[in-house]
Amino acid sequence: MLYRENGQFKTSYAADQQIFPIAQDRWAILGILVFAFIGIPLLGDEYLMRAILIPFLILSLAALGVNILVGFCGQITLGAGAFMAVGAYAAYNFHIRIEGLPLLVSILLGGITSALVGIVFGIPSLRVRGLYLAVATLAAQFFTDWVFLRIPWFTNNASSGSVSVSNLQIMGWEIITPFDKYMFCLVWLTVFALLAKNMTRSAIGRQWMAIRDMDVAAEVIGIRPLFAKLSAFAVSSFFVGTAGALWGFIHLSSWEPAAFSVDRSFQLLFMVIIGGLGSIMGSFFGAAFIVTLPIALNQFLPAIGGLFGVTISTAGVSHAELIIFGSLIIFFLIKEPHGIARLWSTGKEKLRLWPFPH
Amino acid sequence: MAVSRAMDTFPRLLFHHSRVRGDKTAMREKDLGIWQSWSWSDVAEQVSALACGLAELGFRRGDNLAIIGDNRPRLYMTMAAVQCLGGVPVPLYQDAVAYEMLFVMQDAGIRFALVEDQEQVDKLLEIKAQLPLLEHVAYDDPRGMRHYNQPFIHDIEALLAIGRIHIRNHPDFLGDEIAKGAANDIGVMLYTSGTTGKPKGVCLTHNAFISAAKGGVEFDRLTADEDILSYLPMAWVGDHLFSFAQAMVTGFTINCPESGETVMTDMREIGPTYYFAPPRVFENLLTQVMIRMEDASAIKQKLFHYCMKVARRCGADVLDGKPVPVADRLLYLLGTLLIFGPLKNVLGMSRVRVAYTAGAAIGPDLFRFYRSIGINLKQLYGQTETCAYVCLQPDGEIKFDSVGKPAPGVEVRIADNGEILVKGPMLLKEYYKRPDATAEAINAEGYFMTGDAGLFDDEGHLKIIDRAKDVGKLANGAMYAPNYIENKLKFFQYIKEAVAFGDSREMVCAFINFDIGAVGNWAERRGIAYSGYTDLAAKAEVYGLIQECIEQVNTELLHEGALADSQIHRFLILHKELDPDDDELTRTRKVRRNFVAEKYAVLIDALYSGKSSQFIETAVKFEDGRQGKVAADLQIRDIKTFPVAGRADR
Amino acid sequence: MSREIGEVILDLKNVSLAFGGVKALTDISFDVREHEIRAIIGPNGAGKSSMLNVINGVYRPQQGEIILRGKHFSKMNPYKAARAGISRTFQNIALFKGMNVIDNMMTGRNLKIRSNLIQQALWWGPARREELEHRAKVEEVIDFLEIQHIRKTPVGRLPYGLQKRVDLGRALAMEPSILLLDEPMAGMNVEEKQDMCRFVLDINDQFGTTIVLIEHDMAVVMDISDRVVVLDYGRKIGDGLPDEVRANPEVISAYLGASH
Amino acid sequence: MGFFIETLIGGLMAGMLYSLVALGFVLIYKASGVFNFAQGAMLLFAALAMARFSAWIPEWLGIDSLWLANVIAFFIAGALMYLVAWLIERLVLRPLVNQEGATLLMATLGIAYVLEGLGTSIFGTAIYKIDVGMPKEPVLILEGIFEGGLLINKEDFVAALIAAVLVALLTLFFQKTVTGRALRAVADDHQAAQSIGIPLNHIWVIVWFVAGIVALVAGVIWGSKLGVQFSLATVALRGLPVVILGGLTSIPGAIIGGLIIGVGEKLSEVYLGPMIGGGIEIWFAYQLALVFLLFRPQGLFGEKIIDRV
Repeated sequence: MLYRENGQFKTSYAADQQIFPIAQDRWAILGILVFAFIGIPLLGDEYLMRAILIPFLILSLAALGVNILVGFCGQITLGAGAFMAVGAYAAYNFHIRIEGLPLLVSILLGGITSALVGIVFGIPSLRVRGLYLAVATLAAQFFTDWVFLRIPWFTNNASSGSVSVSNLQIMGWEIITPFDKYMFCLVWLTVFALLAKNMTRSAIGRQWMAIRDMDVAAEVIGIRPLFAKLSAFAVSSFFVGTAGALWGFIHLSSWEPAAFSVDRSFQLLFMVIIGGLGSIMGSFFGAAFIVTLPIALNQFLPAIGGLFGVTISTAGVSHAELIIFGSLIIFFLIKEPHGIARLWSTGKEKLRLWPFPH
Repeated sequence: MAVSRAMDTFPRLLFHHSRVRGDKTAMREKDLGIWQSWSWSDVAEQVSALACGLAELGFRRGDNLAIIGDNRPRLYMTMAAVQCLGGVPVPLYQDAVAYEMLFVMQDAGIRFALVEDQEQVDKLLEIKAQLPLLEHVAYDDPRGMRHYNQPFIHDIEALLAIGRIHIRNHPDFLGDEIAKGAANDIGVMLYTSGTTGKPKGVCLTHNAFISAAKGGVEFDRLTADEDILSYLPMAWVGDHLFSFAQAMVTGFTINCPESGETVMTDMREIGPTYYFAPPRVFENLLTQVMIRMEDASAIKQKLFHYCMKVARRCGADVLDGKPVPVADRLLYLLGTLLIFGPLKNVLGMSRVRVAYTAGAAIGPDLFRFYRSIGINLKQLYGQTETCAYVCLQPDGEIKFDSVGKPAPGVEVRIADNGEILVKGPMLLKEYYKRPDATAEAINAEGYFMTGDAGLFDDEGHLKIIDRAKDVGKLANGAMYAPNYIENKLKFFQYIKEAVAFGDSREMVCAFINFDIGAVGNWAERRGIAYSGYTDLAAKAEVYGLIQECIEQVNTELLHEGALADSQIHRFLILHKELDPDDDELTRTRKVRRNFVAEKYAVLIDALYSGKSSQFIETAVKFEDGRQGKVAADLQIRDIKTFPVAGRADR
Repeated sequence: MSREIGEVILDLKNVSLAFGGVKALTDISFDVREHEIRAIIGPNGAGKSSMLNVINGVYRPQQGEIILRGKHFSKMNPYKAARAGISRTFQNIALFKGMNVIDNMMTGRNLKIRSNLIQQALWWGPARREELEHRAKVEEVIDFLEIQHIRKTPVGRLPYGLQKRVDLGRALAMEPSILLLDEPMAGMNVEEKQDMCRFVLDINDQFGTTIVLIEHDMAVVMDISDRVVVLDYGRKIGDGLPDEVRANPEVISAYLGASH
Repeated sequence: MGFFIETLIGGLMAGMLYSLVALGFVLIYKASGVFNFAQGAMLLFAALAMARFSAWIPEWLGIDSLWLANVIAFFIAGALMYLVAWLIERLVLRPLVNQEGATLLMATLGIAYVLEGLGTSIFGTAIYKIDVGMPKEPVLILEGIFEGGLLINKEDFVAALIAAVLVALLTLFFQKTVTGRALRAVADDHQAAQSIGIPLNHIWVIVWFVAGIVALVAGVIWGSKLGVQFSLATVALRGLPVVILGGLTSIPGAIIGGLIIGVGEKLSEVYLGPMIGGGIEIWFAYQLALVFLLFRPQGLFGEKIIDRV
C-alpha cells in the first residue's frame, strides 16, 4: 500500500544486489536506525535500557549467530549457550590476564576462541545430521557447563565461582551508565548485523544454504561440506561468543556458569524459530519477542488476574509464563513454521501488491 | 564532425542531443537482468558506426532498409543510421509470417535488412529466392546463428566493427552525408495494414514527423526527462511517433522491455511518465484489476468499491482541476492513499503524466475508470498518412466521445459527405510508387482524405462517427451513421446488439438484442419469471427498460448537430439472438447488415408501416447442429423523439 | 555441423558397483569423446543413474577405474569431479528450495569464487566485484535458457518443467566441460521436451560441452546423440552409433522385455 | 576388584533406569518420527501426579493403606498420562503431521514447557516424597567370592527389576498383541500402514500413552529414590546419549545403550573423576555418545542411512 516502486529500476547489478533494493525499505531502515541512535537515548529511561533494550541487543546478536548455523546452514544446535559461555570466559581471561588489552580486542578474542571451540564441536556435523547432531551439540553444552564450574583456572580461582569485570573503557570512553552500555551494544550489533547480512548474500551464504537444502547436490556443484559446515559453526560461534562476552561484560558485569546454561541454548533456539529461520530480520524479531514476553506477562498477568478477582503470585506468573511460552512455540510451529519473519515478508508482499490480494 | 546546426532531420537532432546532453540516457533495454543503458553520445557513436558499416557494405542514398524485430535499441539506432546515409528505413511487423513479408519486401525493393534474431533471418531465407534484390541481412542477436555461413548474413557487431574502421579512414564521410540530407527527404516508410487491397508504403518526410512530434511535445509540454516504454510494433506509426520521433525531438528516454512476457513487470519497474496503449490493452488491464479484486477479502472489496464510487463521482474533476466539494476532495485523497495510488503502482502508471490511446473507440466506462483514478488518459486521432497526428484532447477538456481538438499546425475540415479532411506539415509525401493512390488520397486543395466521417461539436471537438463510406443520408438529406448509433446503444449494459435502419428513409428505426445475462438478472430482481430469451423478449417490462435506454440515446443525439435527425423513432426487440451460426454476424461478431435486412425484411416493413406488432417465424440452428424454428409475435414501440432546434442551419 | 568430435576424455574401465549385496553395475566399460553427445539408455533399474553417480563420485564403485583426461581415478568424489569440470543435473530435481533462481545458479559459480570469508563479510573489494561478475555470467545462462521472467522466483514455487530448466542452468553456470544429464526430459510435455532438446543441442554446439545423457524417450535419444550405451540389469548390452544400437538384437529384446 | 564390580553393578542399575527413559524416546520416535524432548517433562509430570495423589488420596478418602493409596494414585496418574497423550496428539501432532523432524523436535520442547508449567502450577514446586515401600537398606552379597562382599543397594536392585519387567512386558506387548503389531507396522512405514487401514491418530495416542506409562514408572522409581522435584525434568537429558548410542529406532539399543552409559558414567565418575574433577558424568555420557557417533552415525542398532540421488 505504501510502496510506490514505479521508476525504481536498476541499471547495474550493484544496484540490483544491494541489501534493500526498494527505496521505501531503505528509508524505513534509515528511520529505524536514526530512532535507535538518537530517539531512544533521548526518550528512553534507564530501566528500559537495562531490562529490555540491552538484553534485546545482545541476544539479537546471539540469535544472529544461531540463525547462521540453524537457519542458514541447517545444522540444529542445542548448545548455543555453551558458546556464549566460551566467549564470555575467554574474553574474561584475556581481559584479566593480559594487562592493558583493549576491551574490544578482549571481546573479539573471546569470539575467536568461541569460533575455534565451535569448529571442534562442529566436526560431528560432518558425519551426522539432524536430530543426532542436535544431541551432539548438547555435549558441548554440558562439557562447558562442567569446565567453567569445576576448573578453577578459567574463573581465575574465584572462590565463589562467579567472576566479575570492571573498568570497561574504550579509548577513554568509560562504559558505566545504561546509556553507555546501550550505545556500545547498539553499535556492535549494527556492525555485526551488516556483516551477517553480507555473508548470507554472498558465496559463503549460498554455500550454507545449499548444504541446508540439498547437501548431495551442493557437493556435486563443488561445495565442500567440510568447509561449508565448519565455517558456519565458526562464524556462528564467533557471533554467539561475542554475544556471550557482551552479556557477561556489559549486561551482567559479574556472572556464573548458570548464566549460560542449557536453558539459554533453548531460549536462543526459540528466538530463531519464532523469529524465522534463515532470516536476518527474523533474529531481531525473535529476540524482541522472547525478551519482551516475560516482561509483558509479568505486567499483565497479575492485572488480568485482578480483573477476575484472582491474585496471581510471582510463582504463578512464572508457571503461567512457561505454559504460555510453550503454547506459543507450538502455535507458531503450527501456524507459521517460518516465524515472524515470514509474517513480515508476507505482509510486505501484501503491501506491495495492495489492493490486490495476490 | 561537422554537422549543420539546423535541426530539421533526425540525424541532426541525434547529434544535437549527443552534444547538449551526451551523458543523459537515451535508451534502455532490460537485458541480462538489469536496464542496460545507452547515453545520447553512446547512441550517436553506435549510429555513426552502423551507418558507416552499412555504407561499407554498399548502402547508398535512396536505398531502403527493412527493419524487422521487437523493440530493441539497436533497431532504433539502425533507423537513425539509415537516415544518416539518406536512406529510408522500412520497419515491418515482426510477427508476420514470411510470405506476408514478401509483398512489402518486393514492393519496397529492399536491398538491406536488419533483423532482430534467428527467427527473422530464417523467415527472410525462406523467401530469399523471390527477393533477387536483397543483398545483405544483418542480425542483432547472435543466438543460434553460429552455423549461418552465408556471406550475405552479418552480425551487427561485425557491421559496427567495419563501420568503426571506416570512420577512422574516412572521418568526414558521415558528416558530409548528414549534411546532404534535407528536411524534405523521406525519413521513413511505413506500410499501411491494408485491410482492403495490398499494403501501401506511406512515405513520410523528416519534416512531417518532426512537425508532428514537435506539435505533440508542445501540446503536452513534454520534456527531455520523460520515460516511455517502447513495446508496440516498430512498424506501427504510433511507435514511430512516440518512441522515435518525439524522443529525437525532445531527447527523452525510450525503454525497451525484456520480452513480451515481461512487459507488465518491466512497466512496473520503469514507471513511464508518458504512455501509449491501444484500447484493448487498457481493457485487459481493467479486466485483470477486476478479476484480481474478486479474490480480495470482503472488507477490501467494500473499500475498493467505495473508493471507486468516490472516484467516479469526482476523480475526473480532480484530475481536470475543476472545483470539487471539500468532503469529496478529502475522500478522494484518502482513496488515493488506499486504493488509487497502489493501483496505479501495480499497473506501472504511478508516474504517468500523459497517456494516450487511439486506434479504436474506447468505451466510456473504461476511459472514465482510468481518468477517475488519476491517470491523465487522453485520446488522439490520426493515421499512418498523418504521422498519427490530427487531433489531440487538451488537458482539462476531456470528452469521452470525442478525439479532441485539431492539433497545433493541423487544419481539419469536414467535407459535405461528412468525411474528415486534414492538411498540415505532417502529411505524407506520397505512397511509394503509387501515384494513382496518392492522387486519390490527396485532393486538389492539398487535403488528405481520411476516409472517416466525423463532425465537430459545439465546443470544436471532433467526433468520429463512422467510416465515410458507411455513412448514408436520411430522406431529408441529414447525415445518418448506423455504426455510430449502434455503438451508442451498445454502450448500455442491457443492449448486446443493435441494428439501425434509416438510409434513404424518413426516420431511423432499430432492432435490438438485449444482453440475456444483464437483463435476466434485472428481471430476476424484479420477480419477472421467464423461460428464455424469446420469452423475455416479449415482456412489456423489458420493452420498457430498452425504451429508456433508447430515449437516452435520443437526447444525446439531439446535441450532436448533424446527427440530431438520427434519433430513433421506432424499435423492436428481436425474438432471437443474432448468431454467427445463422450467418447474421461475422465470426468477429460484427452485424452483417445487408443479410439481416434481407432476412427480416418483413420486420423492417412493419417498423416503417406503423404496425404495432408483427408475426415472424425464423429458422435457427441449435448448438448441437439441429435445425429448428422460432416463431413470435413481435411488438413494435414508438419512442419519444425530440424536436431538432435550428433546423435552418443545415 | 562444425563441432568436431575429439579424443576420448572420459574412460570407464570395468566398473562394478554394489549396495550391500545388490549389484547395481557389473563390469561396465565405455568411453566418452570430447564434444560428443553420449546417451545411456536402458529399461528401469538398468543402472543408468548409478552410472552417472559413479562418474561424478556420488557412488564409489567397488571395482574399476575412471580415466579423466588421462588421469586415473580409482575413486572419484563429487568435489574432485566438479573441479575437473564435470557438472550434472538430477533425475529428481535437486534444487536448493530455499533460494531463488539466481541464487541457485550462483551456487554453480562457487568453484570460481576467489574472495575469502572476511572479504565477503565486508562486501569489500574482490568479494563485491566477484558477486557482480558472476551475476553477469549467471544472467547469460538465464538468457540462454530463456527463463528471464522467473529469475527472482523462489524455485519451490516453479512448475516442474521450469525447475528442470533451472537445474540445467545451475549445472551450466559451472561452465562444465562434461555435462551429465539424468533424464532431462522426464515428465515433460511435448513442447517442453522440444525446448529441452534444443537447449541440449545448443549447449553442445555453442560451448562444445561434452554431454552424457540418460533418457527414456528413444526417439529423442536416436535424434540427438552421437553414440549410445545400452544397459540392462547393470550390464552393458550394447554400445555404438544410434543405428547400430537400434539394430542390436539384444537391445531389442531387452526393450521388448521391458514391455516396449 | 570387588569395588570395581560394585561400581559396575551400580552402573548397570542406574543404566537400567536410563534405559527406561530412553525407551520412552525410542517408542515415540519409532511410531511417530518425533524426537520427544518432552520425555523428561512427562516424567516430572507423572511423578508429581503420583506423589501428590498418593498423599491426597488418604486425606480425601480416608484410606489408611499406603499400598491402596499408591495403587489408586498410580491409576489416576496413568489416566492423566492418557489425557496428556490424547491432548498432545490432538493439539500438536495432528496439525504438524508431515512436518520435518526438526520442527517436531521444537514442538516437543514446547510441550515440555507446557507440561512443566502445568505440573508445577497444579501440583506445586516443593520436593515431594514418593513412598512405594521400596526397601532402602543396602545388602551385602557374594561375600564368599569377594573380600568383604559386594555392597548392593536393594532399592536399585528392585528398581532394575521393575525396569526389566517393564521392558519384557513391552516386548510382549509389541510382539503378541494386535495393537503392538499395528504399532510396529506404523513404525516401519507410515503410509503403508495407513493404506491398510491402521488408524494413525489412534496409534499415536497409544504410543504416547505407553511412553507416558514408561515415564510414570521411571518417575516413581527416581522419585522414590531422590524425591520428586523440578530437576527430574533434566533426567531426560541424561537419556539422550543413550538413544544416540543405541540408535533411535531400536528398543534393544535403548536397553543396551542405557547399560553402557550407566556403567560408563559410574566408572568414569569413580576412576576418572578424581583426576580431572568431579561431576563429570553428564558430559562424559555425551562425549562417549559423540565419539561413538563419529564411527557409527546411525548408533549401535540404528538403520544405515543410504543417500539416494
